[in-house]
Formats: sequence, structure tokens, C-alpha cells
Amino acid sequence: MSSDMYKEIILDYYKNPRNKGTLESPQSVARDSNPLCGDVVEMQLNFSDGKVSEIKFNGDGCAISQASASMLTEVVMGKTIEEVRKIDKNVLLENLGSPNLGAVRIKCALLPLKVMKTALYQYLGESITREESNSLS
Amino acid sequence: MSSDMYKEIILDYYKNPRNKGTLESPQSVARDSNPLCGDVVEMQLNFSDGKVSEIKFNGDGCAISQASASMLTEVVMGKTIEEVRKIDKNVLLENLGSPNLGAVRIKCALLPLKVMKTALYQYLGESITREESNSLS
Amino acid sequence: MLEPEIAAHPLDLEKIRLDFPILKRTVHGKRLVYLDNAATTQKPQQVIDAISDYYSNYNSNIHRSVHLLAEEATEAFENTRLKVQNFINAQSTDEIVFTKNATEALNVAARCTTSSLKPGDKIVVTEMDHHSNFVPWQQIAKEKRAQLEIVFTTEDYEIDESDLESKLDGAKIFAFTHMSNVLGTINNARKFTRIAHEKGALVVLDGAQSAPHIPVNVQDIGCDYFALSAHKMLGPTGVGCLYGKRDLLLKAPPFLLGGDMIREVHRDRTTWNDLPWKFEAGTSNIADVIAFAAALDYLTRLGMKNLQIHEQEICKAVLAELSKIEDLEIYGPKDPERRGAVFAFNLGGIHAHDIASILDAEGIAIRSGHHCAQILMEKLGVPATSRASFYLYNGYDDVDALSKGLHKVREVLN
Amino acid sequence: MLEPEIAAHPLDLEKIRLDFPILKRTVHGKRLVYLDNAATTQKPQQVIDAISDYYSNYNSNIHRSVHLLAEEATEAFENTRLKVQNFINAQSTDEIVFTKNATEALNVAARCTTSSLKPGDKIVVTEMDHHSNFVPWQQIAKEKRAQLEIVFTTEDYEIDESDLESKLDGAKIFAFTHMSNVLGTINNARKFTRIAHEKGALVVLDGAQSAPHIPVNVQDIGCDYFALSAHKMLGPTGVGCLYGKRDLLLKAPPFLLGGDMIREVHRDRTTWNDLPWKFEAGTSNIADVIAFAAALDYLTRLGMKNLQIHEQEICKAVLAELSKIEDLEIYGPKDPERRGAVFAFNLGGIHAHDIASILDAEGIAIRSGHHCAQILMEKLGVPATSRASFYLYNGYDDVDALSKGLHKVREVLN
Ligand SMILES: Cc1ncc(COP(=O)(O)O)c(C=O)c1O
Ligand SMILES: Cc1ncc(COP(=O)(O)O)c(C=O)c1O
Repeated sequence: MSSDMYKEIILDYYKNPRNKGTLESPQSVARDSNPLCGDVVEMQLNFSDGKVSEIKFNGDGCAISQASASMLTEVVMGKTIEEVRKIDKNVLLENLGSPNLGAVRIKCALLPLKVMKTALYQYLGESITREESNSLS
Repeated sequence: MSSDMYKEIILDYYKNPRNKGTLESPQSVARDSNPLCGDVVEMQLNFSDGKVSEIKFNGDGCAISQASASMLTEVVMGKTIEEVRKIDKNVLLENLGSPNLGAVRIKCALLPLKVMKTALYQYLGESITREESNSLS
Repeated sequence: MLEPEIAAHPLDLEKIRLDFPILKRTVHGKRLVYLDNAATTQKPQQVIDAISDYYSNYNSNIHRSVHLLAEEATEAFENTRLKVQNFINAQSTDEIVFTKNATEALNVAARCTTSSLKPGDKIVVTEMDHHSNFVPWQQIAKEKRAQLEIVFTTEDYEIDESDLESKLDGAKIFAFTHMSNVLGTINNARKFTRIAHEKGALVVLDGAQSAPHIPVNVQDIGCDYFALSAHKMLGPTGVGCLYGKRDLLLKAPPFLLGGDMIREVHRDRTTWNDLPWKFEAGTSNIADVIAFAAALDYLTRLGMKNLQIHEQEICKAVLAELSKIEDLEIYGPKDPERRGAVFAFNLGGIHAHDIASILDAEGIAIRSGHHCAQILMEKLGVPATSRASFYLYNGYDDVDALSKGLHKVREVLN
Repeated sequence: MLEPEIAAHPLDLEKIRLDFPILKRTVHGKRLVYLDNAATTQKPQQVIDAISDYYSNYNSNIHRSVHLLAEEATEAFENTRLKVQNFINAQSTDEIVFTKNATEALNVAARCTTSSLKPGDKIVVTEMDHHSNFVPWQQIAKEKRAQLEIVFTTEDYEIDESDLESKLDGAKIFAFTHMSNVLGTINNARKFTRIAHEKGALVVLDGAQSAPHIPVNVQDIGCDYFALSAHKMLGPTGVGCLYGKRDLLLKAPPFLLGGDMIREVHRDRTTWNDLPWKFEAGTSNIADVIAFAAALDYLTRLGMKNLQIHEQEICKAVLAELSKIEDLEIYGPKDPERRGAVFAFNLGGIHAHDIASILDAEGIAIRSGHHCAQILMEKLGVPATSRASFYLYNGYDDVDALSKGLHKVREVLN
């Protein structure tokens, strides 16, 4: 049901996106799209003292993906790298108010997390494991 | 039912084939096969005074095709060209005792007629029409 | 379609709906309003029963066997071929090849028409073609170093005729859709076929959306190949048909190779079976081909002309209702006589997936995305659209539901 | 097959037969004795019901849509893929591609393995291969000017191992059948795969006859590709599967082109979807793929090991009974452990079609002809054979019926 999917939290971030935009010279940038619906999300991050010091998202897509991206920037901001590593699908969905998304729309919600993780690993000189990538798409 | 298909007439011609063999120098020879079951039938004919004066069949195949070929040689023998032209599917099946052959086995029964007609037309310098060919296969 | 010469009479929706068991179900507690018919249609009990009846009573492999089950199955299977022949008015059952869907049919047509293509030869398609009638041509063009030309769509969502004329110059093949699965545009297949033939090009017509909705007469149109999908016209999934003119199919190479499509196999060579079996390799989808006959019977009984009139009435209602919704843009012709009842639209800046999800919560099934027409999306300048598509069991109540649902979308997301 | 570690227990035929509605029917007034299982098997009510249930309750196109019906259909469809993966013990669902039958699966495998074949390269097949695993290779060899080698069959109806060893020298591909649909021979797929791999050849295994009858573990066998057909293992017609190792499928070109198998379509280029969808163009046979899960559940519940033991018992009985019939020659191994329950035979000089017709009159359905194995017929020196093939619902009563029927054939035609 719409009320199940378009939770207050999602509608709030969708209508009033926080941290949308670009950083001046980000230390890491990642971008990906969901070929099924054309959602596009880009994440830009800066780190200092082992923490996320600045983060912005940009993109185009449905309410779910854009709200998820915006919400995620707030969750990540200020966290240590180890804390950010631990953010998974469940953490994300809880923060979105556990919407009932179904198998297709859940990909919209997860895309920003995959992009953010990709940017993090890029900064660390690592790359996303196939397992984690699968769990997010 | 077997009794419906393997009529006395068919069993008789199958067990005691008449006119099986080859002519010395036939005026017309035709041969065809049924790719579905590997039945092969050859017909050799001689004509005189506008009538079939000699006919032999040869071949390899099931009881239906071989009995039908043998029976057909007897039906055709001595007939005028115009009479032979008129022999169609119905005439053939009646002469076989109207066996209940079904859509697949009926092709076995019809093959000799197609071959005989082909030999006839060859002798006349004609060729079998697509309609007649279709009605016999 | 050989349409009986009777006066058109309106469809009896109440009676029709009783034939479709799925229409009894609810979705999120609401009545199911199924408006995703361009993707696949629902099935009447008659089709479902034909499948059960086959498996319960005469399931058997076909063609090469003499036992009774095989004979019954073979007869029923070939009977569907005859019904397809009559439904699109082909000249002979030799011209009807069963495939697994319209996509396979189009791939076969592409192979049939291009086996002697030379580098530099021209293949023409249109901007409004479905990926299934675009990607095969694009890739064969690459493979054979042929030239692919894409005819423009006008601002009125029609094929640009002057562009068509010029691009067809010297073309070997023209592949186009009879009815667009996005715009709803019904192309003048007869006229375009005549033009293409005058220029010496073969014509491959994608009938996946036309065969379910309007009377089709391939001899009258004159096209060389025609593809359809059973599941878009009340039939089961897993069955498509390729119509091809007999002399063309005779000369064309086979596609899939294996059992049933051969005449004789030798160590060093193989000869092919007669038409149409030369193009049907391996065990066919016997049950579903047989059940497709029940779908064709259903359509024929209603009358394709009546169905078309019904859909034109629905078209008028949809165009009237949706025009009342602010910021709603429909991509497609405005004239109900020139279009089918499939409507692609966008609503303000709201993403198509959000529209589809909110409508789903209201029990309304529509589609959102690029509808396998990315070239067209690019042309329209949108990443995606919503799409509502109607069929013979849809009525004014469904149009109302859609309109109310779209107002709800606004409410939730504005 | 991940077989539960339980003691083998015999099949409860009486209970099993109740699941197959067609077994209640009579043929020419006699009980149906269905012995044409190598052509296609009968279907249990569970499979028939799964189809009706889908069409009556959640029929929808899949993958690209967000409405509830589409989600339910997509989940059920992908669930079958998981069941196939488990049934043959593949490593991932990425490795399971749905096709329309085993023939299409083998054609896809042939295209996958030969895209970079060079003139003179060697493809090896065997004399006992089905046309569907022979003609594709023969024609590709022609097209690419590659060399086709055909491994001999021994007098014991086995693959000639020393001939195999020598023909595999320098070969690029070895395609062979896991179980012969004529001889019944079960080839040592694991050993032959090892030999082929040692010689540097890819292995394509035709599992159309093995998957229904014996436990299959593709990882243990080590083959690169494996093909099966649902309709030969209780499932609906219109569904096949191609297993391919993930890294090979990743590198292989797609086969059919069109909707669903693409990622992005541009005017000048197209990129492909992820595995396995890259190989699934157009609308899939959704209903039948979903219903195939019910067939796999049925087989898994009985246990493939139990089924195999049952068929070995049947084998012994058939070999014993038929050996009593004068002039009856069986073409196939004598050891029930090395063969499946499919028996090709000839009876004196009586033509196979006459045998089949007379048995049909007794209610017994067998097949007659070349069984899509003309190379093998040529080798055996016969134009055709009769073939009786058994499955899980066949018992000793059916063996008796066959034996009595064959005596009747003698009576009528001698
Ligand atoms: C215009 C058009 N062509 C081709 C197709 C392909 O049909 P199918 O997916 O049944 O192969 C479709 C349906 O998606 C279509 O709408
Ligand atoms: C050994 C073997 N391979 C391949 C096939 C082809 O299977 P299908 O006709 O389902 O494509 C068959 C069945 O006829 C077979 O027995």
C-alpha cells in the first residue's frame, strides 16, 4: 500500500532533500544507475581524521531512491570509516521507516547505499566484494 | 484397433505380395519415400494401346505401404490412362477395405498411389499438380 | 481477419469478466484494475481449461508417432496453425511458424531476410520500434557491415513519411511496428508496405500489439513477414507466431537446428523438413499452442471489429479524463481512430515508478519504465513513462479508477 | 542432485498413478499403458494445478514492473531457477538459462562455444547423439569450415573409448549425450569430461534423457554446459534449461536479441543485461517455468535415487521378458546398471510402425521410427526401430502388457 511504501520519512526527504548538490573537490566520487528504472545516484565524500567530514548526493530518479540517498547522507555524516562499513541493507531500511517496498522498488532504495559504499572503498583503495554488491542490487 | 487397421485385405497382400519385382525395360519408373517412417516404394509401368499393360512394384516398409502398393498394381493393371487418372485417395482406401488408419499411417497407404501417379504423368510428359501431391501426402 | 458481415455490437463486459478468473481477485484489498495489457493480457477460463484438458487427456509428443495420444495431440496442434492462418488471413498453413514469442519470431525473420545481405546494404527501422524489432537488426547490421537507418517520429507521434520515403531509397529491408506499444500509434501498414515494395525492400511487420487489438489481414497489407505473441492476445505464455510468405520461407535458411526440422541427417550433410516444420526444431510448446486456439476462438467469437470499436470508445474516455489532470502529458496521437488503447504519460515531475507504486496500492496495475523502447524514450526526452493499456475486459469503471488513482498520486507526492 | 541421505525406498506406484489424471483414460477401450516417456512424460496434477493457479491468480509479465501481480509472478519465476540450480547442483542461479526446450539450449550452447572457432578446428560428437546435439554442430562446422568428428559406438552399444581418446586429440569441443534416447546407454560423463578437459576441449552435455531419470550433479561431472527439457521430466512443454559455467556464459555472445536481455539500447550500440537474463529475450514462458517447479518438487520428493532404483528393477524385468520373444533384438547394453529404461528393438522382419500400430490397438503407446538419431540407425543398419520407454508411474503390469502385446503383433502379422 502506498502508505506502507511512502512512509512519512521518505516523503519528507523526497520533498525536502538534504545534502543535495556537489562538493568542491571531493576525495571520492561514485555514481551508478538502476537500469530498470533509470534512477541515477552520485555520492561525493570527504574524509578527515578517519571520519566522513563532508557528503553530498546528486541524482535523478524516483522518490524512493532520492529520499534514500538524502537520508543516507545524514546517517553517514560524521561517522568513522568502521561505522560506515557496517551500514548494511537492514540499517538503511530501518532508517527509512521500514517501508514495504517489494522486490523491485527495494532496488531503488538500495542504490544510494551501493554508490556510497563504492565511494568509500575507492577512497580506501579497496573494492566492493561480490557478496556485498549482490546484497545491494 | 488393429482389426480396424490390419484388415484381411491388407494382411493378405502383405503376406502374399502380388506383382512385386521389376520389369525388364519399363517405359516409366518412379520412386519415393516417406521420410517419417522410411517406407520406400518404386513403381515400374509399361503401356500399350493407351492402357497399362505391365506393372510391378518394389520397396521396403510397413505392412500398410507394401500391401497398398501390391493391391494398387492389381487395380491399375489393364486400365486406360483416363481410368488411372481418376484413381484417387478414396478409391484406394476403398480397395484396401476402408481401414481406420489415422492421420499418420494413412501416409503409408497413400505413398504407392503418389508414386504410381508420378510414373503415369512422367510417361505422359506431365507432372503431378501441387493439389494432387498434397492430397496424397 | 475474415470478419463476419454483421452489424457491430457492443461487448457485454459483465459477461466477459466472468470468463477471467483473475478479475475476481483483490490487490491490497482493492478490486484488481488490470491496465498492463500491452505487457501481457489475462486469460479466460476457456484457455486455462484447454491446457488442463490437454495434459489430463491427450498429452503426447507430436508428428512422428502413430499411437492414438500422439494423433490426437498432433491434430489439435495443427488445428491451431489453421486458426492462426485464418485469423491473419495467410494463404496457407505453410506460412505459419510457431515460435516461443514475438521476439523469437522477429529474430527468425531477421535471419531469413538477411542471409544474403552485403556490406553497405541498408536496413530501415523506426524510432518507435520495440527492442525486439530493433536490436536484432542493429546487431545483424553490425555483423554484416550493413547500414541501419532509423526513421523519425513526428511531433504528432506518427512515422515521418517524408523521412521514410528518403530512407527507404535503396533499402533492402524495412522492419516496423504495426502498432506502437508506447505511443499507441497504429501505422498505415498497407501504405508503408507498398512504398517499401516499390523501393525494392522486404517488409517485416511487428504485429505484437496489432494482432490482439485490430483486425489483421496480412495478404491485404502485403507484408512479407508478420510476428505476433499469443500471451498478448488472451493466449498462454510461451507461444509466438511468425508469418512469412511461402516462397520466402522456402528459400530461407532454417534457424534452430535439431529434431523435427530435418528430413534426412547424414554424417556429412542434412536436408530440411517441409514448411512450416523446417522452422520448428525440437519439441514444440504443444500444450500452449493447442490452448492458443481457444484464445483465437474467443477473439473471433467477440469479433475483432467489435473489439476495436470498444477500444476506441475507451480511448475517447481516457483522453477526456486524463486531459483534466493538470501537468499530465500523454505521448501519442489524439485521434482515437489512429491509435490503440495504450497510453504512455508523465505527470509533472513525478517519477513513473512512484506513480505505478501508488496506483498499485489502489489495486491498479500499470507499467512504468522504458517499455523496451529506449530509442523512443530518448527521442521523447524522458527517462521513463507510466503506461496504462486497456483490453476487452476493461470498461469505463477502469478509466474512472485510473483517473481517481492519479489524483491520489498527486495528493501523496505533492 | 543433493540427495537426502536416507535409505532407498521403493516407489508407491498405486499412489503415484493417482497423481496422473491421464492414466485414468482408456485407449481403444483398453487401459492406457504409456511407454513413450523418452518422447515426453505425463504430468502430475500438481503441475497442471500450478499452471491454472498462475493464470487464475497472478498472471503478469515479469521483471520490469512494480505492481503486485508482477512481483508475485517474478518471484515464482525466479524461484524455479533456484530449484533447477539445486536439482543439478549448479553453483549459482546465474548459470541457469531458460529456453523453450533442450534443442534450443543445445543451439545456444553451440553458439556460445563456437564464436571464436577457426577453420580447421575440431568439434567432436558421437554416433549416438540426438539430432538436436548433432545437426547444430554439423552446420556450425560447415559454416566455420571446422572439422566434425563422430566417435564410434561399440558392439556393446557404448561410446568407443579408444576412438574417443584419439578423436579428442586437438579438439576444441566435445558434445555428447549423457544418456542415449535410443540405446539407453548411460555414458560416464564424469570420466569423458575429464578426458576432454585434459585434451583442452570444452564439454557440452546433452542431459535431455539423464536429468529425468538419474541424479545429476553438474559440478561433480565438471561439464561446461548441460541441457535439459522440462517436458521429459513431468514438467510442461515449452521449457528447457541451459546450464553453463558462469565465466563462460559471461564471455559468450547473447543468442536471441530483443526485450529483457538488454541493459541499454542506443542508436549505434546495445549493452547486455546481467546473467542469466542476457540469454532470455522477450517474454519468457512464465506460466510453464513456474509450473516446472512443481515437477522438480515432485521428483525431489520421490528422490532421484529411488527413481533410478525403480527403473533398474523395471529394466531387469523388461530384459528378462523380451529375451523370451523369438527374433526380438534389443539395441542397447544388457547391464541394468549401465542403462536407462528405454528399449529400442526390432521384431523379425516386422516394420516398427506395424508394431506400434498393433500395440496401440492394445492401449500401449510406444514410439517407432528413427528417434531423431539417423546416424545411429545407419550404424545399427536398420531404417527404424520400435522403442518402449518407462518412467516412474510404470510397473511390472506395464512390462507384462508390452510382452503380451508383442506376442499379439506376431499373431497378427505372421
Ligand atoms: C511492439 C512489440 N513488439 C514486440 C514485443 C515482444 O513480444 P514478446 O515479449 O512476447 O516477445 C512486444 C511486447 O513486449 C511489443 O509490444
Ligand atoms: C537425447 C536427447 N537430446 C535432445 C532432445 C531434444 O529435446 P527437445 O525435443 O525437448 O528439445 C531429446 C528429446 O527428443 C533427446 O532424447
